[in-house]
Amino acid sequence: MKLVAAIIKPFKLDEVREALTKLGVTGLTVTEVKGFGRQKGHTEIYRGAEYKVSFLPKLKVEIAVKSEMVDAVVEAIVGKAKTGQIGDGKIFVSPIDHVIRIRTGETDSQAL
Amino acid sequence: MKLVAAIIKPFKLDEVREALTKLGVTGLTVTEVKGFGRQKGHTEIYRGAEYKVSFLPKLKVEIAVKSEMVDAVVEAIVGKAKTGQIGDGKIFVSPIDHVIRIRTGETDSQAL
Amino acid sequence: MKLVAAIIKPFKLDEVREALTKLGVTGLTVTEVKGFGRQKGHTEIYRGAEYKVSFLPKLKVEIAVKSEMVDAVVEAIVGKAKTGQIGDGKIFVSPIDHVIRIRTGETDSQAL
Amino acid sequence: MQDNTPSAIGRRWLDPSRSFGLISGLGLATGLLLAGPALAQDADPAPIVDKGDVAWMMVSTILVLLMTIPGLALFYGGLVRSKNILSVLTQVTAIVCVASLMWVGWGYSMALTDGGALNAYVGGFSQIGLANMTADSLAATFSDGIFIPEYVFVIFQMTFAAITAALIVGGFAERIKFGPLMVFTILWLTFVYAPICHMVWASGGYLFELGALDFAGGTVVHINSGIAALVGAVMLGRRVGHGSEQMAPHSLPFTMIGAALLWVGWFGFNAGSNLEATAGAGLAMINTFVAPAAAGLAWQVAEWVTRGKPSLLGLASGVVAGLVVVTPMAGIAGPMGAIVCGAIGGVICYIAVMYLKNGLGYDDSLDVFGIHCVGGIFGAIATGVVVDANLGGIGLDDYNMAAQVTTQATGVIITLLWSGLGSLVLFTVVSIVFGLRVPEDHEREGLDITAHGERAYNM
Amino acid sequence: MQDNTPSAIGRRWLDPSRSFGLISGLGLATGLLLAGPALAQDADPAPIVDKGDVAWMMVSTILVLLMTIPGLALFYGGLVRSKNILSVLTQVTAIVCVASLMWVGWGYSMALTDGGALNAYVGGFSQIGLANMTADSLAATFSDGIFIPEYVFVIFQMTFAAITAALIVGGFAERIKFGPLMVFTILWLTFVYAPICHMVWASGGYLFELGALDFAGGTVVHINSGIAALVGAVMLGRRVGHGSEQMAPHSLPFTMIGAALLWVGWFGFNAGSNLEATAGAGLAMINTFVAPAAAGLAWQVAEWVTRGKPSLLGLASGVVAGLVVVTPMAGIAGPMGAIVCGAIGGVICYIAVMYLKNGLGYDDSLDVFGIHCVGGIFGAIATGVVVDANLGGIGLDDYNMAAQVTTQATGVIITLLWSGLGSLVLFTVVSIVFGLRVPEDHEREGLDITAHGERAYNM
Amino acid sequence: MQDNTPSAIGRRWLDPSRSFGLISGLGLATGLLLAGPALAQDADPAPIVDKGDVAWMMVSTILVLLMTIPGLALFYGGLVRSKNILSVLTQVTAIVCVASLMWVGWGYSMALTDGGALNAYVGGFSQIGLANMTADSLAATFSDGIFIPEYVFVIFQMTFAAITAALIVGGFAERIKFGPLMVFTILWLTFVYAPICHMVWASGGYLFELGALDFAGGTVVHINSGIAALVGAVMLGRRVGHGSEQMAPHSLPFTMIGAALLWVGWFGFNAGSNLEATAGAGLAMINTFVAPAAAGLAWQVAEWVTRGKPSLLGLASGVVAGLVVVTPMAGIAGPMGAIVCGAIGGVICYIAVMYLKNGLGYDDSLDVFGIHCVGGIFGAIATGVVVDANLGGIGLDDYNMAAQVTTQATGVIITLLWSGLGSLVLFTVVSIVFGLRVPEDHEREGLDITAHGERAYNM
Ligand SMILES: Nc1ncnc2c1ncn2[C@@H]1O[C@H](COP(=O)(O)OP(=O)(O)O)[C@@H](O)[C@H]1O
Ligand SMILES: Nc1ncnc2c1ncn2[C@@H]1O[C@H](COP(=O)(O)OP(=O)(O)O)[C@@H](O)[C@H]1O
Ligand SMILES: Nc1ncnc2c1ncn2[C@@H]1O[C@H](COP(=O)(O)OP(=O)(O)O)[C@@H](O)[C@H]1O
Repeated sequence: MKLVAAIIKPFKLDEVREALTKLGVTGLTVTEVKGFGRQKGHTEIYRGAEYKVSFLPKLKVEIAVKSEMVDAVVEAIVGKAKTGQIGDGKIFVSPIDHVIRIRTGETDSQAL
Repeated sequence: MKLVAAIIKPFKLDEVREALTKLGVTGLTVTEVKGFGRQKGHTEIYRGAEYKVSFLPKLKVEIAVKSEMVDAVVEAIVGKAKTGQIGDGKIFVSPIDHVIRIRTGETDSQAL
Repeated sequence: MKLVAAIIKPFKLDEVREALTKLGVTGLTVTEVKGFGRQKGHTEIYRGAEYKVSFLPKLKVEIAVKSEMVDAVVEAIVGKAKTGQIGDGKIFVSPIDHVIRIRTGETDSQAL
Repeated sequence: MQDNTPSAIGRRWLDPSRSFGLISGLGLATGLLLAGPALAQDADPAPIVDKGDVAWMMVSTILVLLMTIPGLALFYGGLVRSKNILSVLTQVTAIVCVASLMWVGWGYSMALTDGGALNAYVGGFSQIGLANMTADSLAATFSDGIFIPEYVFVIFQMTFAAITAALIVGGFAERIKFGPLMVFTILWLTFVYAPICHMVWASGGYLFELGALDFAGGTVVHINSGIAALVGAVMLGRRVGHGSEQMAPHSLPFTMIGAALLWVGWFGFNAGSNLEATAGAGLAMINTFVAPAAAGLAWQVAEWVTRGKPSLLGLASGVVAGLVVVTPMAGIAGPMGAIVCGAIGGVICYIAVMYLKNGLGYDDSLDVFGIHCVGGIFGAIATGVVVDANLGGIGLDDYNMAAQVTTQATGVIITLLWSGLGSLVLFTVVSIVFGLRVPEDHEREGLDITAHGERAYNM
Repeated sequence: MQDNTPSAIGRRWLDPSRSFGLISGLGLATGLLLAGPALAQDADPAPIVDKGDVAWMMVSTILVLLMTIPGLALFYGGLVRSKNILSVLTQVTAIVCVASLMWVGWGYSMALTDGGALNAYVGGFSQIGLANMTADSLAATFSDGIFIPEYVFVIFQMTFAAITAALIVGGFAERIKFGPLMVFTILWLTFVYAPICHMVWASGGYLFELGALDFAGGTVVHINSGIAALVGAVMLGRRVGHGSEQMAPHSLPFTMIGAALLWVGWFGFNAGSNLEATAGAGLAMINTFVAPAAAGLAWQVAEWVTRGKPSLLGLASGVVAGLVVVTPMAGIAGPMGAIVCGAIGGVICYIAVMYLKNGLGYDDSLDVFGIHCVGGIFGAIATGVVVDANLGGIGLDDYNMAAQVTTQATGVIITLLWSGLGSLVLFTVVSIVFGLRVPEDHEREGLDITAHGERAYNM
Repeated sequence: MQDNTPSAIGRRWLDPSRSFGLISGLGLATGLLLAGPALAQDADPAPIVDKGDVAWMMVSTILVLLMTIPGLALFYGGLVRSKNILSVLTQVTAIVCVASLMWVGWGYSMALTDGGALNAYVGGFSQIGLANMTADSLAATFSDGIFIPEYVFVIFQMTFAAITAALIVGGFAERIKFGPLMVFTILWLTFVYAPICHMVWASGGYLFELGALDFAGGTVVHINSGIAALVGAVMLGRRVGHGSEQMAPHSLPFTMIGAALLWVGWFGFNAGSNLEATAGAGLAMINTFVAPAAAGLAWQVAEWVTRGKPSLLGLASGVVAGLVVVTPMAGIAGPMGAIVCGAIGGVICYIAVMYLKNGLGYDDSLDVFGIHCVGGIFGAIATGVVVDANLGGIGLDDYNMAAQVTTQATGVIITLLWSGLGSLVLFTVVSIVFGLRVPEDHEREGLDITAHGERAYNM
């Protein structure tokens, strides 16, 4: 199994979620994060104190999926989260050994 | 070493933490996340605008442990975080190559 | 490729980011987390109700890097995030299978 | 003791010579010393200025400012997304600033002085920059021979201009350019507000002479701003993501604080419009308490019945709707009339906000039309009914319900037309010259950063 | 100039004919025109209504509303968890609405008009719906011949009823059902508040005749609501997770805003209870400033000594405790007496909140009992002491400290019993008919979503 | 009717016998009964206390408290980081408590009673604990024969002392120890505030006799606190991380609420300083409306031109700067003079905050110096200009602009020296005895937890 973690622009969440649902993904977990990258931030001035804000609000969407689903999931995310402008984000795919559903104790693919 | 990441219901945090402490876990990291899954959300209406809220507040608890501890840790979490109702959450176990303690530079199992 | 995830004290973020930028790291993702560990929390009393606060505010900094960069990155973080006092935090290094840049579809080391 | 019997009050409302007559300051400065005997021969006693009235009118003025900032600013600011709250707070506050300078500059003069040949529609320029005003200048109240300092009258009325202009921004919040909005505000106050204020409240004004009743500004403030907001909302178009993305209020506690301060301040607005600290102001206060109470509960009950849950936002919206409804009738209706109008008005505004808006598909971001215009129209017309002494109102001489309702409806229609068309023209002009709407990526990122360079919260 | 020497004020307090006597409106409407000569023969001059008093009483009324919304609502709302703030704001606001309609409907009549045979305990029904009231109806002040419009008196008293009912919700915040709470509120105002208000403040009322002193509502408002809250807290039981889970206040800045607005508004509450804009109101204001100042600092010092740190919540709680303590003595004590009572009261309430609550184990969510009831009892009794002219108070004729303290204690006990038992009965009735407590999973998820369908913050 | 012609007001300002004269209570208690005839022989009529004035002064007092809490507390609290907001709220609130007790204890006596031999510099001890004050004690207004109750005067002035001391904390927010700050506050009010208040406002005071004009406290409140804050900021040193770490305001909406309440409350401050509810108060109100409006917009325009974006914080800061500027001239300038001074003052303060502070490198956390001291100095001096009747001011007898400006500058310099040196000495003493600054790790963790044991937000 794999964990697909996508850093996306916040306003793309709903579209991404819908696309994943269509693929049969039944669950995902979202975290508010701040991203630093090529996308430029902005400068804020408060009473003469200047702050360069280089961290921009992003969402991290994590989806645990069976390995064979990874490509479809990645494709779906790319398809929906892309605006073509710098800062669209990244997807990281990493291995998971086990998944356990707390409610039932089911494991691995049954737990998804 | 493994990273055990558990998505749980927020009000279960204290119980889970205590159970883990009893097992000898000395550290963990908690993140506020929003979960989408089988558990139904609710609808909010503000002045005629209806929003389906399908993301529910959850906590992600991450614990880096020696591989031999994984089962005990998972069991402890399941034991405490379970209410038996949909939405209790999931546990993901994944591999870690290294752990480093910033303060001392100690690594791996000594860093836990 | 590897994911380096560092739990650090919040006020160290800017220094860490600068050090990483010097190493050639062009992106990273930051999450606000709460840490439980050896570092002692404090007690708060509100109108006679006493709460032990054992979770302390930390930041999680995640950087996806080529495997050969891991050591330099870890060293840079340790160098900057260290105060020498309990609670400086931990670094977790774990494997990533793939990285995809959403904007362009580039993958792996080209996506970083 | 004031001659406060119903019919006397009624008459006063219809007697042009009573309304906001001013005793010119300069003439009076010397005149007063001679006034006693001279006026005695005219059987017209020396003007009385009671410090109790002055205190009350200064308090009322302060309360109307409190309604606007922080009241209205928070009521609106809580309803937008967190990336836009500062833009709303800035807009409301800057409008207060701009409106006050404009009022002292030429607004008061155009609204509330004699307009000569055009007096039916607009005032004149005799008080540009308050040039001819001194500490001895007086403004008439509704009671014979009772006056308040004109300075106090100027500033009380100034706060009305400010809140009216500020109300409009709710229609197109989260998407308008700041600079052009300021230009629009100045134009709108000059060409829309001042004439309507004059027509309704100034002696010789067209609607005043017609006998249209508007105790505290149902037409002047609420219908006027409500229709302007709708025109703006339609002209600017819907927000990016409207209907598809989450646009839930980012801080309902702020909205509640705002609603509470609106209520608190509205006593200055309504009971202050009595211009004296008398039982009449007390009646206006009772009505300003019970009508919104009834409206807030009615809105909640309507929600409960149709949607299953009574919400805080519903309660707060209903309270504001009730305040709007009771504004034109505050010192005119009896408490029972006010309660009934409040309850009905609460339900009507609920329907406007829940169904009319969605049905027609315009994006009036903060429901200025649904609450202020719709509630204002209902209140203005209902005033013609509840003034009836048989219904507990203060009564009018030669009262005829159908006639009075017709007069009230005339006031409504003229205000809708004047403000609707005027706003259309002014928005068009500003749009052509400066543009009205921010670029889409600014809207996405939020106006706080893109227009003002700040973030609201850094937790 | 008012006869303001200590003994005169003292007498006034004990002279039933002075207190809240009303001149019936209808009679007066015509009567007044004839009154001058007629009364002159009776050596009883025409009633004087001073616009300064009217202005002050209208302001005081507005201030008491400000205390409640947004004041009390925020003070309470900041103390609950973020999932329940809207429920608290909704409850407080809706109670204001319900109470105002009830007051105009039958509350004022039952509380402050003549109750005929039952006059020692409750008023009558002559003013149901304010039916017989006009702009000429007057209410007596504490000075001979000085009156205020009855409309103003009605609405000033209305705000007292509203805040008293709203205070109660702090006892069982975060777990009560909204609808049943509204039913309870109406019943409680009718069967508990109206009689106690009548007994204490109305001419002929049992405690009034006994000579119990309560300048601005220590018994009527604070003991009354405080004991009702305790009864409710015990009957509903402790919150899920109480004692084990984190229940820290979700926004202390809101609580501080609330406390500050309570303080600001309390000047209307206390100095407004003087019913006239005189030096007596000024004295009440000074006391309302220094007593909470002393209490706030005393609470902080107590914390500092026993817990090591002076907290903002302690300061704010102490200020509110001091305001409660000074309420019954505001216009009666001298400033030094008020300071001493404030300081002692601050420490007593600190002990009640820190040790009594934990010791007995009830879950009075927001410490209504520990602050309002305990502080109210101390203040009521201390009033009997500090009224002493030798201690700087205004003095009473035939003053005897032991006797006065006994009288004060009688007032306390009767209020505790009436409100305690009355609340017990009413909670039981509502519980049987509708149920009082939300289901556990609603409590877990929070009342904002489950009861009102909204979330407070969407950042 | 008051003799309100310009020259008369001018004279009144320079006539020592008018200013804050007090009629001793004890003497009056019996004296009054005899006063009528006795004074008639002296051709000096019985003192008049108008309830309208009393109502207005009580309202003004309440408004100045509202300015401070929650106004100033929020204005400041929103600007600090979220880990320090409670410390700021606690400091401001506790200072209000401490100042009120000190004022009743000895502050009023030292500031506003006759100081005998030292009367040019400080008052005496005759009113320690308000010992000799009764409900019959009166304080003079600026009009012949018109008085207000001394109780009311005491509490109005009390709120000035409180806000002045509270303003100072902005200079060294986020790093001072709580206990020592309280000690400093008591010392500062005693040795700095009371003398300056006496010199400027009391009959016989050095600056008062010199003819320095300060209508509502430009020197006494703003220059006084502003220079003390700068001294404190420099003595405590810069915050850890200043210049390198993010220190953006954690909640600009709170800052905006605070600024709005400062504005709202400032009408009590400025128009209340007229001591009567007259047209003069109305003029002060207009000026207090338009000057900050002009200043707020001017600050924004300056930002727009130099930085590209008009910010909310700029608008709010400008409004406060304009309020500071107009304070000494509120009842003295004409509206046009006030607008011009406001606009210029807004730009001057913008420059002080943007360039002077960064240039000199001190860390005046919340810009008390840049806004209150710099704005205060400009306003004090400009008052000498805009009082000119030719510029629309109320005029002075024997007015000479250069002379008056010199007199104004003298007042400024004396205040800067007295407060600057006095604060230096007092900070040094407190620093030696108790220490002023928290340890670095407390500063890092935040004062909320380390000094008060609480967190502001638990979402
Ligand atoms: N090496 C990295 N490790 C972790 N997160 C990264 C990395 N590079 C980029 N990111 C995340 O991806 C986001 C987008 O990256 P950015 O370079 O701005 O644009 P793009 O994705 O278009 O190349 C960043 O804000 C950051 O959150
Ligand atoms: N495939 C998944 N990947 C990541 N997180 C998931 C996934 N499925 C579920 N979750 C997380 O687990 C939570 C609980 O899942 P849900 O389906 O509601 O109930 P249950 O765990 O009882 O099956 C979700 O809110 C989400 O945060
Ligand atoms: N086993 C663990 N798994 C995950 N996070 C941990 C673990 N141990 C510590 N942490 C994180 O590291 C932080 C610092 O740990 P702590 O024990 O307080 O100090 P130190 O890093 O100096 O040993 C904790 O607050 C927590 O966020």
